[in-house]
Amino acid sequence: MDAKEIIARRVAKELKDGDIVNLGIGLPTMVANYIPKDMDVMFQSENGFIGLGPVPEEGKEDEDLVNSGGQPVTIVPGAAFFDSSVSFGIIRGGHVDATVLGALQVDEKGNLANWMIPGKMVPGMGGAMDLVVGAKKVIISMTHTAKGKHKILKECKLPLTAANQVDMIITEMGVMEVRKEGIILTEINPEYTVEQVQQATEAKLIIPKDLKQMEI
Amino acid sequence: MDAKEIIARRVAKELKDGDIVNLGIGLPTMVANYIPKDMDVMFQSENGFIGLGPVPEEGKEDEDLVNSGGQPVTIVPGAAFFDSSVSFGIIRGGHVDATVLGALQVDEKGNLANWMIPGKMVPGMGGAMDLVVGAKKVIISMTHTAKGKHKILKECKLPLTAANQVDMIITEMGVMEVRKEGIILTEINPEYTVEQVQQATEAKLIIPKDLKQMEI
Amino acid sequence: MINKIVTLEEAMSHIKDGMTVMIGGFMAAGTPEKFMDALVEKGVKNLTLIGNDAGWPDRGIGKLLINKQAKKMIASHIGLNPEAGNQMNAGTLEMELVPQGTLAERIRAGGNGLGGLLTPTGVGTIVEEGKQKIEVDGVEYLLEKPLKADIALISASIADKRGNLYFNKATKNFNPLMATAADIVIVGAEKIVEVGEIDPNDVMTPGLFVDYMVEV
Amino acid sequence: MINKIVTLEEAMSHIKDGMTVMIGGFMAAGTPEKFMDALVEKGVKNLTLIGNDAGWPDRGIGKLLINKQAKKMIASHIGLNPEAGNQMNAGTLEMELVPQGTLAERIRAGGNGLGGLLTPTGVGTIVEEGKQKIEVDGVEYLLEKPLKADIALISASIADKRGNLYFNKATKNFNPLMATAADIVIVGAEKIVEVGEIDPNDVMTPGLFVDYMVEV
Repeated sequence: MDAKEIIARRVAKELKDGDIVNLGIGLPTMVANYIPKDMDVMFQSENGFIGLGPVPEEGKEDEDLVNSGGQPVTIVPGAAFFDSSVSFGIIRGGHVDATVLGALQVDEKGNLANWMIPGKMVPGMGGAMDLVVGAKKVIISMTHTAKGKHKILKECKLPLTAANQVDMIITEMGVMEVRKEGIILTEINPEYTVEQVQQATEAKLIIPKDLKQMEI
Repeated sequence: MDAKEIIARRVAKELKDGDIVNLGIGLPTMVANYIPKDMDVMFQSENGFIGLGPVPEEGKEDEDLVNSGGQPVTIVPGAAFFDSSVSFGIIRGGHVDATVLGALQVDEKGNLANWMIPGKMVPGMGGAMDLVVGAKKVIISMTHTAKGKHKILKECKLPLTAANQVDMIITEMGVMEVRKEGIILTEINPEYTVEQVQQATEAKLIIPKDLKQMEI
Repeated sequence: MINKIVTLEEAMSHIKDGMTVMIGGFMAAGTPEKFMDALVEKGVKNLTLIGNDAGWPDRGIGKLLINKQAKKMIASHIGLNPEAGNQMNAGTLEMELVPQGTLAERIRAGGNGLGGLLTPTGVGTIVEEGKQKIEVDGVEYLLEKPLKADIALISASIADKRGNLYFNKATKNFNPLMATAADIVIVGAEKIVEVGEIDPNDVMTPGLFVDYMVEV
Repeated sequence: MINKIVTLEEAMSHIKDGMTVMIGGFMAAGTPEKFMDALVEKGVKNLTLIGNDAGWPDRGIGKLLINKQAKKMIASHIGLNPEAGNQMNAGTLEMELVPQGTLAERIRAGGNGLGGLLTPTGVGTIVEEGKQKIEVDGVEYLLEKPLKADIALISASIADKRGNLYFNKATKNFNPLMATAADIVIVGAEKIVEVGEIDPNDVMTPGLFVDYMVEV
């Protein structure tokens, strides 16, 4: 199982029956593949609907039905379309149970940076700032490091997407919760030692007595 | 022709082809009866639609279709329903060309009082405050005095509905425009003299050289 | 899929003494009348009611006032139910009168996670008392704060089993706004249909906002 | 009834050098593509464009950027059209990046006559630079100002001859919001039908907002 699949499988376990979930572009999108069939999770697409379904078969694309990346998608029964102000009313108003997003950097205060690298990448924040502020639970899903460089830091260096909003970080190495006292490693992938995870993390990890094996 | 009919007929002449108009309850409602058949005026009902039509025949009332006074009404072809935030977005956003409202008092600064008499009548302002602030043209239609008491004053004494928003006052005695310099009597009902109109008005009326006869 | 359909009794069991309750409708059109009757029977007391108006003495929100179940009311218009004014003047009912458009926006802001909004409505009137005035680009506005509630009691013409709602004609009014702004949203639906029977384009309130439904 | 249906040329004649133009759509879904082509051909310059995104290099708003017709852009996401970032970095295109939910609310506020709104989105990030921070009940919010435009170019799936609009699936997005917020609103409609063919319950943008329509 590669890193991305490990992460997506573990994130899926955080979702509950009846949840309204917004998945960011990229790795987070994979989470949808691992939701148990008997569990009712509705995915929101911030460009204007709830009830995002799988990618359409080739030749069955509908140009009026795309996701927030502009890619053809489908809807599931019970879906509903709305305009952008309603869509972000849902997000900002706390009606999204969980959002799953990638990160460039995240820190022990729960700060997140995932929208720009000054002088390099300036794609714009899109809906990320609203999602991180508004969703009840913010789950960062990402590979633990970027080409060996730390991404889980004492303090984000890149421009923030939002301050103090991250609840949980899930990587191929383990599961971390961001609390007042810092980042707690609650689960560890048995392929790694605590020392290895700490070495891959700039922030000082708090290791609880009941550290669990990562459920995948 | 009684006073109310004179007023309603003259107000109707202020409306133009293509106008979106909101009529207050009472006398203003009568204005709809005097719109020329070939003129396209759409009436907004602030409880949530555009395209207000006449009162339904007896027995054809629809409890889902009432006006802002809770009375059964009909709609015309091309009508559209919306929620209260859209309804007042239309009003506050300047998309209503004219609103026609009654008044308890109106003054030479364009202040209007039409929603409460302290200690007596406190019905609430309903949509009046938004209408007076938002409509492009605010037309006050009312009998010139109330049982001999002045209603067009130097300064309103009752709690205001809005400050400096009234554009025009139409009574059975004449037509008045509220401008920076004061209230100008632009048209007079030939049944009255200028002196009679001034006597029925607390505010000092400005009488232009080209004072016209009131078109009814 | 979680079953949201409950009995009238189950639905009403969530409403306790002292709660803040939003009630949809406009002069009883679009008000969940069966819920009004059930609350009168249940006799919960000291409610803070938020609604457009005080209904009629024998219809809509008015029934709860007649039965003296409210300690406070936030509304835009109470003129058609004399009981509201009487209790207000007697000092037994605290009354907060809010311009209708401002009431709609405050509820919308509550549901959409906004901290407030700036409106020109009410400037220069007693509505501005106790409120912060903020100048934006040379124009003065009132800062109006969001409204939320413990419970929203709304009505829908059609609901599907997921809670997607459709409102007929002028029954829309405050219902879709209140559906976003309460901890528990209870719908009195005239008809409950299978998922998919409401076109996803025509859903007026997405099911994610709805907690419980009663077919009435 | 005033005829709002015009030729593509007549419609585009309203757009002049230096104007502020809102363009509906989300990654080109719901963008009036024929209007983009016509504007490229017409060659108007120095536009300020307001849209969710910069489209693709060959689709949506992107075409106008590639043809260097904008001096400024207000958008939430520009990452899928590298030309936008290039012009921004070269200093030839002024770029105001706005969180998507804030962009939607600012446009809505512009159309609804609000002086602004308070949002938690962007607090603690560079988005707060130059903005007033206002505390409401102990929470900090950014005061975001309304957005308006000279022209809105929007698309609709169905329009009736009065200008009532219906948007299919995810093409709704920013279109109904922009329809409220510009001096002149021009609709590219896939289909124009007789008045009455869109159910008054299902109208998504009332015709009162629409000035001109082109069947595209």
